[in-house]
Amino acid sequence: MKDVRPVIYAVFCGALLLAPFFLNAYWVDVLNNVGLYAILGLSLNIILGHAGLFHMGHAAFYAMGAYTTAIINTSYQIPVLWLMPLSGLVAGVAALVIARPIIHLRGDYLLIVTIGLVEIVRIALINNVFGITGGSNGIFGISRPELFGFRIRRPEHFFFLIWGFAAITVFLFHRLENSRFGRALNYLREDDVAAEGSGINTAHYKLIAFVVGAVWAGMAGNIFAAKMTIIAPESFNFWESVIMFMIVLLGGRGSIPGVILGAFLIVGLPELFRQFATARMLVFGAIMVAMMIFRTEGILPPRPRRYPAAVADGGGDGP
Amino acid sequence: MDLFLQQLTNGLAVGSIYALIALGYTMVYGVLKLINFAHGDLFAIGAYLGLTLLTTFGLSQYLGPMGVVIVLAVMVMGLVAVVGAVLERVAYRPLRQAHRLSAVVSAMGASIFFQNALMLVYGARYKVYPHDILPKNAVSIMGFEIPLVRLLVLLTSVLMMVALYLFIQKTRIGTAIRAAAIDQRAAKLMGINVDRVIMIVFLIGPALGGVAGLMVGLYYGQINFTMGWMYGLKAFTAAILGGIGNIPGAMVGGLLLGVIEAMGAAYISIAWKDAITFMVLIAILIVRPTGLLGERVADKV
Amino acid sequence: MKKMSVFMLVLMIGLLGAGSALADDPVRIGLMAPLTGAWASEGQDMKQIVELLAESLNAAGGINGRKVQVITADDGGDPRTAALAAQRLSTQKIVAVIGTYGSAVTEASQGIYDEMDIIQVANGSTAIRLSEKGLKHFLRTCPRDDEQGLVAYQTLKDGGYKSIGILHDNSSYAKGLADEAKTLLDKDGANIVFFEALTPKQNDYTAILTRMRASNPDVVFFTGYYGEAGLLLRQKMEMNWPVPFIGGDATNNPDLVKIAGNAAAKGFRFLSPPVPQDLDTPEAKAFMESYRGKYNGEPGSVWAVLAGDGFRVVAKAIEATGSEDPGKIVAYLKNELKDFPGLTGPISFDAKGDRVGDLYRLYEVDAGGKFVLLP
Amino acid sequence: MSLLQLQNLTKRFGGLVAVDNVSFDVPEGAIVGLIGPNGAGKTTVFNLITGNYRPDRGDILFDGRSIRKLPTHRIVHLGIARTFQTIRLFPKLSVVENVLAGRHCRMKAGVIAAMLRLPAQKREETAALAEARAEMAFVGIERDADQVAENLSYGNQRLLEIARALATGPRFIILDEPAGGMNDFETAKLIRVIRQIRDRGITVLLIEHDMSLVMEACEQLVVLENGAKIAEGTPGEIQENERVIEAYLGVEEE
Amino acid sequence: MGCDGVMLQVENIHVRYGRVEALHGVTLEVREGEIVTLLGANGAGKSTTLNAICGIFKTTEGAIRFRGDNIHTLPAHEIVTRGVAQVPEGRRVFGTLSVRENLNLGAYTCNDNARNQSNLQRVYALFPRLAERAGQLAGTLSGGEQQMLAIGRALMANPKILLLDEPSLGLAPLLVKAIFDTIREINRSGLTVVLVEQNARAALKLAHRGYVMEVGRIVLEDTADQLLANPDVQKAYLGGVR
Repeated sequence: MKDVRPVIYAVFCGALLLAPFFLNAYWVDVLNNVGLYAILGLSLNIILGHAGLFHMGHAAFYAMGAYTTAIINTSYQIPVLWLMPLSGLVAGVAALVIARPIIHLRGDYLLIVTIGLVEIVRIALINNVFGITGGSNGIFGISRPELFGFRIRRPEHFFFLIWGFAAITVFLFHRLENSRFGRALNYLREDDVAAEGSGINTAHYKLIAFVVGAVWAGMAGNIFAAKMTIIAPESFNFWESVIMFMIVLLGGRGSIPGVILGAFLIVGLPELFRQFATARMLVFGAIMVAMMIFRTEGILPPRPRRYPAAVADGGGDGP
Repeated sequence: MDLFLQQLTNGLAVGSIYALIALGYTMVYGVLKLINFAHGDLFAIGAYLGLTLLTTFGLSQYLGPMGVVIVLAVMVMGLVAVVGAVLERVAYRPLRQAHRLSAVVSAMGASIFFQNALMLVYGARYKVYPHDILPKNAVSIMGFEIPLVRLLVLLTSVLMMVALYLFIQKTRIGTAIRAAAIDQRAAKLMGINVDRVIMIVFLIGPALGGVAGLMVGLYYGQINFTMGWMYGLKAFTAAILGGIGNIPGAMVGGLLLGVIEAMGAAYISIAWKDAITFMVLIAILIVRPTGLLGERVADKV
Repeated sequence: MKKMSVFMLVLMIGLLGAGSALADDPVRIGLMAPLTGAWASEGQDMKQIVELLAESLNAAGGINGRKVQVITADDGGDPRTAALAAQRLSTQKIVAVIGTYGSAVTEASQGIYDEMDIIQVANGSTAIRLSEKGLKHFLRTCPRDDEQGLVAYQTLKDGGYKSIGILHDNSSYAKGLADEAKTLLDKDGANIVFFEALTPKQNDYTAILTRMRASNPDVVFFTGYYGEAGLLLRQKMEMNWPVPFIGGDATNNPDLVKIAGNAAAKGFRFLSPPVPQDLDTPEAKAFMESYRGKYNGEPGSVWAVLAGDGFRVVAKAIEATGSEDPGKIVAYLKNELKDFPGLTGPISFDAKGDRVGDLYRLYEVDAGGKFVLLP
Repeated sequence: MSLLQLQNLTKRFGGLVAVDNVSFDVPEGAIVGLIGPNGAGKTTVFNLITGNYRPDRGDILFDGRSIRKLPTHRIVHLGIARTFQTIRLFPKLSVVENVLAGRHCRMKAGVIAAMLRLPAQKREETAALAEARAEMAFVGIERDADQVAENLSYGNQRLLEIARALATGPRFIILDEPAGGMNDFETAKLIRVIRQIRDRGITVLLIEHDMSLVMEACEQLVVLENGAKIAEGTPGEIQENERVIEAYLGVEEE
Repeated sequence: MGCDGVMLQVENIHVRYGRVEALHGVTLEVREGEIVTLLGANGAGKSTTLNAICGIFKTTEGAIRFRGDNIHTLPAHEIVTRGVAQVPEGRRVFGTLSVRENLNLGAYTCNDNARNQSNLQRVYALFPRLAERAGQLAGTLSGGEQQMLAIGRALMANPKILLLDEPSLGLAPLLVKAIFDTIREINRSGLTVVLVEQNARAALKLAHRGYVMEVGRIVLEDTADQLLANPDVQKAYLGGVR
């Protein structure tokens, strides 16, 4: 059987690129949401898919990024997109501090602690912690982003911003996966005793996985804040974390195409089911169960990395 | 001191309900290593079914308050147990050989399904239990008053837990459940039908969750279709706190969680109550990574 | 692969469905409401009421002979979904949109409608700032938090309470109201012994009540929603704590009494715009009659009724201006519409699009569990 | 000169003394066998050396330096590699990736270098891959490079574990029952591999039940029973040792 | 076939784990009253064969007949009910249950209280240590005691055939001797035994007949004495010592 995947990916990318010229603002915005969650899913995939850490609190880092952007933009009028690195940094540093004491927890214990984390963050935001989060009102009046003097306001504009960032994410994360770092995460996921015994500092890599995932979630938070212009604690509740978790697992742990497909399914399907009105989430729930039963390892599980056949020069591998 | 004792009873009442639900999580986890995310929704189903049975059969016309409660409890337990067993058969059994996380997604899907099914069947508004089922008076114990109903809730849950504990510890099937939780293959070699054991676990856990739902309905009066998430999350927290897979742990974890919540609200901050609870949980897990009564499993190399 | 193609097929059908059905005959009015999620009960009420009104309007010949079509979108009660719903509605050639419930949710959609020149009439979004942004096409049929805060302050002051406890639920709305009232009371030097937030949707509030009781207030002002209020009243009675409770307008829902029980609810007072049940205007009576006829019950909340009022003023403005031009309609609503007979009393709007007039009444629950309008 | 020195090592698990005051030296460049009945504490000694367990008493010197308190990955970095008694590969990953795991600790590229695929990172990857392939060829499994590890035969899985350990660039390698599950042919090959490892200048310490392998490959033996050392010497000496025969080799009853 | 007191007949069975086939056609038989040993290196498929007989692994081809009935289609718990008990490799006692509870679980398929009681007494007589430690958690027992418990637990099922998987693993030589003596004793009392052992010499001394497995196949079959004398077996499994 010939490998048809590259063809499918190319067709998909082409269709996606053309989509905003054919779809109305609503469907473009649906795609924007899909893109945003694809970025979030990819960032969680590093932690959950590659390192195998049961992390169900990713919305906490997403929130930190969004709030960093919102607070600084509204208080100092610094252009939104300039704040993207800072948002990532804040979330990353927070991850570093928070994850260190809990990283040794196993499986479900880590799961509940990360759920706790996202609840603590949300409650702190609601209670207007340090007097800067605006409490349950959230923060409003975040300015629209500008890129090279162009003001991004319409869904079609955001489409290119979000999917552009998603493309960069895919590009970088694909390289990351196929590197020493990506392999190290897989080793510790498969067997952390053996990984440690092979000379891999497992605690360090778990932590770094958390940090990389958090940095990206923070940057996604920046885009979210820019897109919504208002953010409120309820946008970062436990359910958001669950959505990201499901995206990774449904699509396929550790698989970039899988995660993107997962984002399409988890975020996109409920929109398709709008004709079911109030029953749409019911249908969605049932479909999730069915999909898991038919594809137990996720819909597009990762494929093994390939390495150049013989001892040849020119390392790495093509995408 | 008075305030402290008062808050202690407040906490124990809430905690006993968490504990009942937590038992379902922990039993399923014990045997299948699966977090049944739909368990909270089974609890909500119990609450709704209780209301339906109560209003359609007009039980209170024929029976005294205790009679109503008992008949209702038996019926709700039976029905929710069936729902639980069907859930296992449809959503979990096909995934038994798969990675644990795959079953988690299935569980989340089931949870979404149940929650929205409740909304579609019963509507999105709060549903309210009739007020005249249980006596409203309070009893005075050691100088302060405790509503009778709360005592009843506490008592019933403790009774259920003791019954479950005895069932698990003393009966043949209970021992089989424990055996299957420790080592399924060895259990099979003992002639235990592990599929049947799992089915039983999926009958008992949801039955207890269902009866907890009924109790919430009877005690607090108000139920809504999203209640499963909140209670489910709390009960799961309780199960982890006690050490997941461990039945006494779930009971201790549930009661303790209730007390922590009440004390957090009483002495620190009401608004931060849930955050405080989670902070305490994290602190406990940092010190005892497998929960209060969980076994410390040394890594065999 | 097979599953993929099924998926693609579903996607196609969805896209086609979204693109088609654009026949341009009826007047199209949007409704954005939380049909799922935590506030689904409000949203479903809103949908019922607006659809009922549209039906009777169409039965009576529509607007200037044209039928009205209501296009509903679910905002799920959360800002992100709301932004999507707004995008979706803005592609449906609607003149105006009614909704929604929740200030943060409304806010997430405001900019989108404004950019698309679609009139938005919010029904349950009371945050002050929503109408302070200078948006041209934004109006609301509900009063603002500051107005209610003022009424609450008056009521508490008139009651002559020496020590006051304030409890909210940390929702944007309840916190806003609690803050408004507290600011005014503080200015007056009132003794606020308790100002805290509970966590909504948790059935047991005994810990909070126990703690409040220890601070010994003469009255408790609860700004949260009826579900929690009912439980608080019920559990307060179980504790034998006789302190009077006063609620904000979010407690105006008959389910409150159902939850608390008549005995516990008796004597509870709350502030609210009047619901049609309590008005003897012909509009209110007619509405109640048709509502009971169709849904066999009473509307749950005043917010849903306010959505109905939103629909009615928009229909009125389209009829009066004979145009679908948003500028003309908004101008009519803000300048010419005076004391329009709404289901919740007379309706007029100020230049910001806020509803004017002192709308708030004080209600008390009687022994039979009925809401009685106090003079 | 002794590369590894165990000094009065003691390890308890609850009430059980798993390793009881054990001392012995491993000279650089030797092949040393650690034998004894099941449950004698051999694997525990290995786990103490590699930092999987912490000794209750005693010290471990590697190249004169105490490694008692170091975490496992640091010990690997210093040059001690190991295999496991119950094979612990990364079963779902390919053979070459398994070997690359060993190479990991000799590489430097971080997250950013990997994302940007800097020239230094590329060179490093290429070199690591070459090293990995060399180690696979060394143990003779290069043809299975792209197989998933769990699909290898039992014997080849053992060899793969050895290749992974060698890829860490060790000075000292610990093999825990390397011949377990191997047939004669494979065992013979293994003996050759072990000798070649030594010929590369790597010191070998191994646990093995297959006496033919032990007697053939090892230059020195240490015998444990019930956690304590009962004998030490050349294979010839051990075979004559009454105590060892009684405790471990078994008395023929014919 | 099926006559001459053949109790267990395994005919050309294949077993796969996922994509890998672990057994490629194993055929063997066990006659009533025999001790049959199954020898071979790690991974040769000995344990897999036992687990296939017990229904833990399903066969993809071939048949297993126990006292004339096909059992390879039955679920594991049914096979136990028919009288096939296994002492699994690594003992697999229920560590957090007491010794007594472990023994009771052994009798799970048998509802006859009186018989269970007499079986219990028999087990206690065989292993007095278990009686002394009846209330103790099984996980706290020493390796040898756990092995006794695992055997005792299997005997509680009132089996007609006992499958033992590496009962000497991890045991000190003296204990190994005791366990082997017990196996002999059990066999003399009329129970048929299949023994998988790494300690080939000891196993062959105990057994009547033996099979040698290599990578999922039976490669040799003979009486124990013949196998013991066979130089190939000597070299492969009895070690180079002496």
